Amino acid sequence: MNFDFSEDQKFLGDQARKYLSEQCTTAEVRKVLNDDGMACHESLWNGIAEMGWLGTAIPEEYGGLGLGMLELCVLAEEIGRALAPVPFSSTVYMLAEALKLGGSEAQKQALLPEIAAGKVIGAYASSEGPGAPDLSALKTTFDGSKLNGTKIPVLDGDIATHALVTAAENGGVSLVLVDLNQAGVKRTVVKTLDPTRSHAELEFTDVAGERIGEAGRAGPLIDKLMDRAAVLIAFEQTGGADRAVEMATDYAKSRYAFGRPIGGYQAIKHKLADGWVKNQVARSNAYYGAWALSTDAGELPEAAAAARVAASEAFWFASKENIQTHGGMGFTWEVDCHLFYRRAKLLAVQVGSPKIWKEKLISALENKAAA
Amino acid sequence: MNFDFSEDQKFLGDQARKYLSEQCTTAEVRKVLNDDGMACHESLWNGIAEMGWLGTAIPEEYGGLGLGMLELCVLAEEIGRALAPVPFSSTVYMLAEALKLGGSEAQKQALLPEIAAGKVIGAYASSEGPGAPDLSALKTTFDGSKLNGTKIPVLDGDIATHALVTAAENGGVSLVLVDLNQAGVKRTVVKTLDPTRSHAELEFTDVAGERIGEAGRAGPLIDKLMDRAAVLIAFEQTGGADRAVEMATDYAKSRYAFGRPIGGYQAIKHKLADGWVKNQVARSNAYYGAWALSTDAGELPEAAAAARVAASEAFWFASKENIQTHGGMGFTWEVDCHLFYRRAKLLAVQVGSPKIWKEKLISALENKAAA
Amino acid sequence: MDFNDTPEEAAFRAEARAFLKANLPEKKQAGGRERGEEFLKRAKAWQKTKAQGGFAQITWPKAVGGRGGTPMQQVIWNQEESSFAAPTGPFQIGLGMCIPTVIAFGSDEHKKRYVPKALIGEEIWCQLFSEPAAGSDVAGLKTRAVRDGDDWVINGQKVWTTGAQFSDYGILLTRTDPSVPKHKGLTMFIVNMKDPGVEVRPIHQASGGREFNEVYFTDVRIPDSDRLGEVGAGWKVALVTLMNERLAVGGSPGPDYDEIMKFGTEMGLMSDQAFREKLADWYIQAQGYKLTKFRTQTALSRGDTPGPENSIGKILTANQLQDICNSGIELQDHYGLINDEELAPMKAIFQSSFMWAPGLRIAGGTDEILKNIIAERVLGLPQDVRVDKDIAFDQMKSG
Amino acid sequence: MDFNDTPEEAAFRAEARAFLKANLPEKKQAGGRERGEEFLKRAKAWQKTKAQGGFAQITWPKAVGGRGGTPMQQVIWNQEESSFAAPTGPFQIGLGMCIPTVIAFGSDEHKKRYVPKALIGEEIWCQLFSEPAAGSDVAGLKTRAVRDGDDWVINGQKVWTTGAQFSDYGILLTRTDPSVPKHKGLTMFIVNMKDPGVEVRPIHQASGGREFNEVYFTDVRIPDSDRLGEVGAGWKVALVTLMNERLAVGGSPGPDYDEIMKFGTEMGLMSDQAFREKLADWYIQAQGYKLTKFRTQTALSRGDTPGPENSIGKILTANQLQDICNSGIELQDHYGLINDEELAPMKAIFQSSFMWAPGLRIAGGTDEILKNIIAERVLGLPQDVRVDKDIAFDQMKSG
Repeated sequence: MNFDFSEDQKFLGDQARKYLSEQCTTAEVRKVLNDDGMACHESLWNGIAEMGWLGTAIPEEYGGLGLGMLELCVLAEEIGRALAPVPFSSTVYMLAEALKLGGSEAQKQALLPEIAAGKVIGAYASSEGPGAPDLSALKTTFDGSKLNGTKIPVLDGDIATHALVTAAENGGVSLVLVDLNQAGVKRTVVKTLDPTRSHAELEFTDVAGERIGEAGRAGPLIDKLMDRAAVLIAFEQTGGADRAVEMATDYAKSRYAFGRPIGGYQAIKHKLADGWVKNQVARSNAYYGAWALSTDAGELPEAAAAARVAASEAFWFASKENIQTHGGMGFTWEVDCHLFYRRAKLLAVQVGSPKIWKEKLISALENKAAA
Repeated sequence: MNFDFSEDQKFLGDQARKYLSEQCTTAEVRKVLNDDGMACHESLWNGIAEMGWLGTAIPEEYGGLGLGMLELCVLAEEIGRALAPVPFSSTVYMLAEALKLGGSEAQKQALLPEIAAGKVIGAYASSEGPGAPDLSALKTTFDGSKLNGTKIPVLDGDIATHALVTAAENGGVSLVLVDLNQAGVKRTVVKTLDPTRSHAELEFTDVAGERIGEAGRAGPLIDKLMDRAAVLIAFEQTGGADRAVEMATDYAKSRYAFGRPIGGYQAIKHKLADGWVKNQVARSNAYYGAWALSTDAGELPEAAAAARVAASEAFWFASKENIQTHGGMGFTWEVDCHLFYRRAKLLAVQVGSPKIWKEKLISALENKAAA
Repeated sequence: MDFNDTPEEAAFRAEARAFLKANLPEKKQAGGRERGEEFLKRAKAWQKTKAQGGFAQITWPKAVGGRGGTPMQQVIWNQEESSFAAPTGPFQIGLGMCIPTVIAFGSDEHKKRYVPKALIGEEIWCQLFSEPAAGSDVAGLKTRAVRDGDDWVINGQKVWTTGAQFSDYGILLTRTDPSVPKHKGLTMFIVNMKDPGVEVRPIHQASGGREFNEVYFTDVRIPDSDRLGEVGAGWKVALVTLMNERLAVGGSPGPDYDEIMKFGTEMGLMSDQAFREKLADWYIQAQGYKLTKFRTQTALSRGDTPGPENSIGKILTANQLQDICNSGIELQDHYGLINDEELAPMKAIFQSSFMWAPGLRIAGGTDEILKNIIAERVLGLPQDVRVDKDIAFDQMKSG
Repeated sequence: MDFNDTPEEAAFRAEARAFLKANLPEKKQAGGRERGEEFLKRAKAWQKTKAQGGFAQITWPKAVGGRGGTPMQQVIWNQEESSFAAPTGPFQIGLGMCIPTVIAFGSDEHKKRYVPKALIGEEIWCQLFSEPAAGSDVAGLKTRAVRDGDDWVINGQKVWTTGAQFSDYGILLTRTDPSVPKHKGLTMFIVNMKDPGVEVRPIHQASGGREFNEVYFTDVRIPDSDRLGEVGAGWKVALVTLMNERLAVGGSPGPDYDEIMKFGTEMGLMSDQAFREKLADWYIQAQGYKLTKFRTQTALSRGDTPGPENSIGKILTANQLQDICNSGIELQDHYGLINDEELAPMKAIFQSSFMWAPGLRIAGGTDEILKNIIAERVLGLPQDVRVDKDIAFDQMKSG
């Protein structure tokens, strides 16, 4: 039984935490929050690239560090903890992983080294309006060379160099890689609940693109990409949830009411204990996801779904009760609680809402029972 | 605005509470609990008949008191509060109300006076096995004169003189009135979670019966009967839930731990406050049901469903947290907590589980929105 | 049991409606929160009209400018007024909480000077109790009032003050004696908000808005004649104000079960059993809240006084609002993150209320404080242990 | 990250399995709780076999009859033993809690006299702490021990004592000095359960069963030589016992997500989205519990000691059990009330566990106490105010 990260992996996490606690304080996060012109934190992004994190799970032959998915999970937790305002997930969990899973040799050679070097920023463009995108009935189309349609919202869509776009083709779905620096691409920034991570609407008019995977048959590839991303985002959520409970706990120890720290009242004690329990449930499910991810186990679909649902629930609870524990102070702009509340919502819908993942979970369990 | 019972109605309730607090102590309830041979509390039943409660909402022309449904709601609350181990609901909410709603003049004349006098005990026999009975596909059949089939469980089935039986006829459902004291009726007592209210399996072999309402078209009649019963049972549940919260509150004031009454700790205080809030929500919804019931308002379907769901939830929470508040003592046979826990479950499934009523509620709201 | 007015109530309702119709435009739709100079002018004008018509404070005695009416008449007036585009906001705190306190504890001169002008809308009042380190524990406040001749000199900071930016006067709770236990060293004053030592700064809220204020007091001088109640009796005075607060707390702003049902229908979700069951839960809570108010109104109409059980409202509605908004957003999936009225379904009500809801769970008593109130005052359970009970304020730990 | 044994662990597992296979029948199905004389005989025989094979208490030092093994080996043994029909119940409390206390605080004579016989299953032990008025607050117990010459005379009552009816000895926590604060006046003894002044009565539980006991002590004499620890140091001794309890607390008895999924499938509910989403919630909790245990085992296998975070297990499982049983019943509608193994689906597991679940939320620490433990010992939040802290026990209010 070895259901934990290794000493090396933990060391990597400690180093990352140390780095981010210096370079990605909430004061730095707020720079992106408060400045509409700032779509991400560029110097932090450059720093992260220099540390080699972007290439963590990219093989050495493509310019990466050649470490594994467990190492990436460890970093994801720290990114989430720090609320890092950088396009890490779009670039690493989406673009790099899609290339690794389904890219041609030429595509990998062209882009993976650039990703590892921090020169390429990815975006995953699937949503076309309210509700989960129905991959069998997308309005965006691809005809083998040209892409047409509108995607909204696209996380990091305003700063990405390349997008992965889901599109209808031959009555099925294709995953299309698009260089965003070309005519026919129109980007419009979109205002969201979490301004520390930018979103855009992307309109494509006869834009050149190339497929990752087969024409009209990218469904399984996309499912796998989503499962893998779900695990990594669950680590971001777990990191954020842990920190929100820590923040609330620290505040509850120092804030006095009626002559005692508010953390001495059971209403607050038990609320925080509940948060801690939810975070443990999330963490344990995330670890199982990490195991499935790193071993490419057949259990990945249910492990990923469980990790995502548990982590979404934990971060939601932790972030809203962190505000509540802070009382009036927690509802001010200056106190950091709302940063977590905003990010929790982003991460809960980023690759599909928990409701959709509950359904994926039960489908996976049914498939397993039927097998 | 007059959203409350009248002074007269409240007086009736006070009198009933006084009577039951003397005649229906938990010691009396336990007689039925502990004695397998005792299906109900006969002397209490006779007392209730003498008080005239059974004829509360039966018109004077049929031997009743000719009061209204609001008066019956008030009594239902007290019956529920006292956990009265008598076939009140089966006889009054089911049999008498079915006769009032759909009985022929002859049927009313034959039975309503006997009900009011306490000489007839009713039972409603619909369930045929696990799951809500599907009225469009019942296994029990009626051919216009003979009834065949098995119903299980039937509340008060072992002591009832008459049963209302749902049966398939002409591809639809009929509601059949059966005199249970005849050959071809086999009764077997069934063990349930609430031994203070007896249940039986009823097997019918070529048993004589007569319809209430039309052949094969009793669906709307049954729906209405259920809606009306749901409101009355919601009052029983509200009464029980209130008493469970009171019991827990009293215990929390008198039980000491760590030098203080446990009711001084926020974990207990807030649990009891939550229970009180749920009970208010239940009561307010029940009042609305009572209004719809007494005025035969078009809002009855949604009002009844909301009352039932809110009251089931309130009694469930109050009864389980009453045990929890009592700690180890609450888990002993001698302390009364489990009586409420058992009754809460009975009342939650007696006319269909809350899940079914949630669906009825939303259907009713949809119908209203479409109208 | 019925939902109809008594004949007397119906007559009053007709009178009120006629007055409103004659004086106000009907409401077109639930608009956003209006602000600004123009709005304030309209609000003052409407308050004057109302007062002249005898509808300003219906339950107040005629002697102080009220109508001498019943609480039920006030409820009916509020119902009727709410279906017109009535600009009422700026006066709620002053007339609901501050002026009743002035009436209860002020001198005859205070009453003559302040009540009529407040009633006809010439002067607006605010309430200055909460402080950064004194939220749930209001009596832990630190703003000092030090006696200097015939005056008191005030220094300190208040927070979450509604309407401070346009108020003329405020009732101000201060600490006059830090050497006694906290409840015993407080004194209440009337303060002129236009005094140069009073500085009002808007609070930037987590939701992004700036509806509330901080108020800083620097060497503000208040004559002893503007004291309300005895020196050291400020807590007794404040309790009267706070009791009136409970009655003044309004409904829930934001989407409820009907909005999300409408949205779910648009999104084709009505075939989803999980959504249907959640909808049922929300409906029952919403009805529970609405119908409990009807029960309270019935009690009012029978002459009873509503008690602490009113705390139920905010616990139910604030948490439900947060839950509904969260669901409304998640049902939109990734698109739900978009917080732009032009783009998001239903003018982004789910998103904007999502950011408001956490504040609603705190303002006017946190969930935790309200549950304590129910447990202690309704169920009669023991109070929390008060370790600060007999300790001098300046000897108390405060983190 | 993997779920495999290390080579050493695999070797031990193989050895354990071989031993079990040679000595026990394999388990056919999860049976009910066995009882009775016959069962006790088999349990004693199996304990003897186990002890002779060196598997009785794997982590104990060899000097006291253990194996000197690792906690991970104990986990592996437990896993393997649980897949055989091993009659282990009667020894869990004695070997898990009582004897470790004897080893820690007993004299050499105690150890010689009691440890070997317990280990080879000749003598069974029980733990006598809880009292009717001392549940969560164990230290508030009232059972008196009064010194009389070389003996102590015991009078009082214990409650919820597992296995008292077939135990030979017990460790008994008593009050020897009521004039000092409650934690300071306690003393621990070894008591002979066959003493004529000891009366064991089964408790009739709310569930209908009679698995636990009350134990009454009437003028029971215990020689001072059977005292464990100093006079007045009983709480220190008890804490060692209770620390071991946390490690001994077992899994959740009753249906989990897989049983209700199986049942839902049979009932044709898998097309109901509301049921599916509940199922997902239950799965995640169940996995959360199971996988958290794996994390604890990993820590054990790395040589760490598990801390109070183990309290998480019972909070999760007891509440989930109650919820699942309630749903399992309601899905059967009115029929779900039937509590008869012959008639109810799945041998009435939902119904029988429904009646057990409330007890599980209380036994071994209530939900409320466990949350306090997490809040205080894991998160470092302040303890509750202890009004009884420095008050003599006999001056203390106790309701």
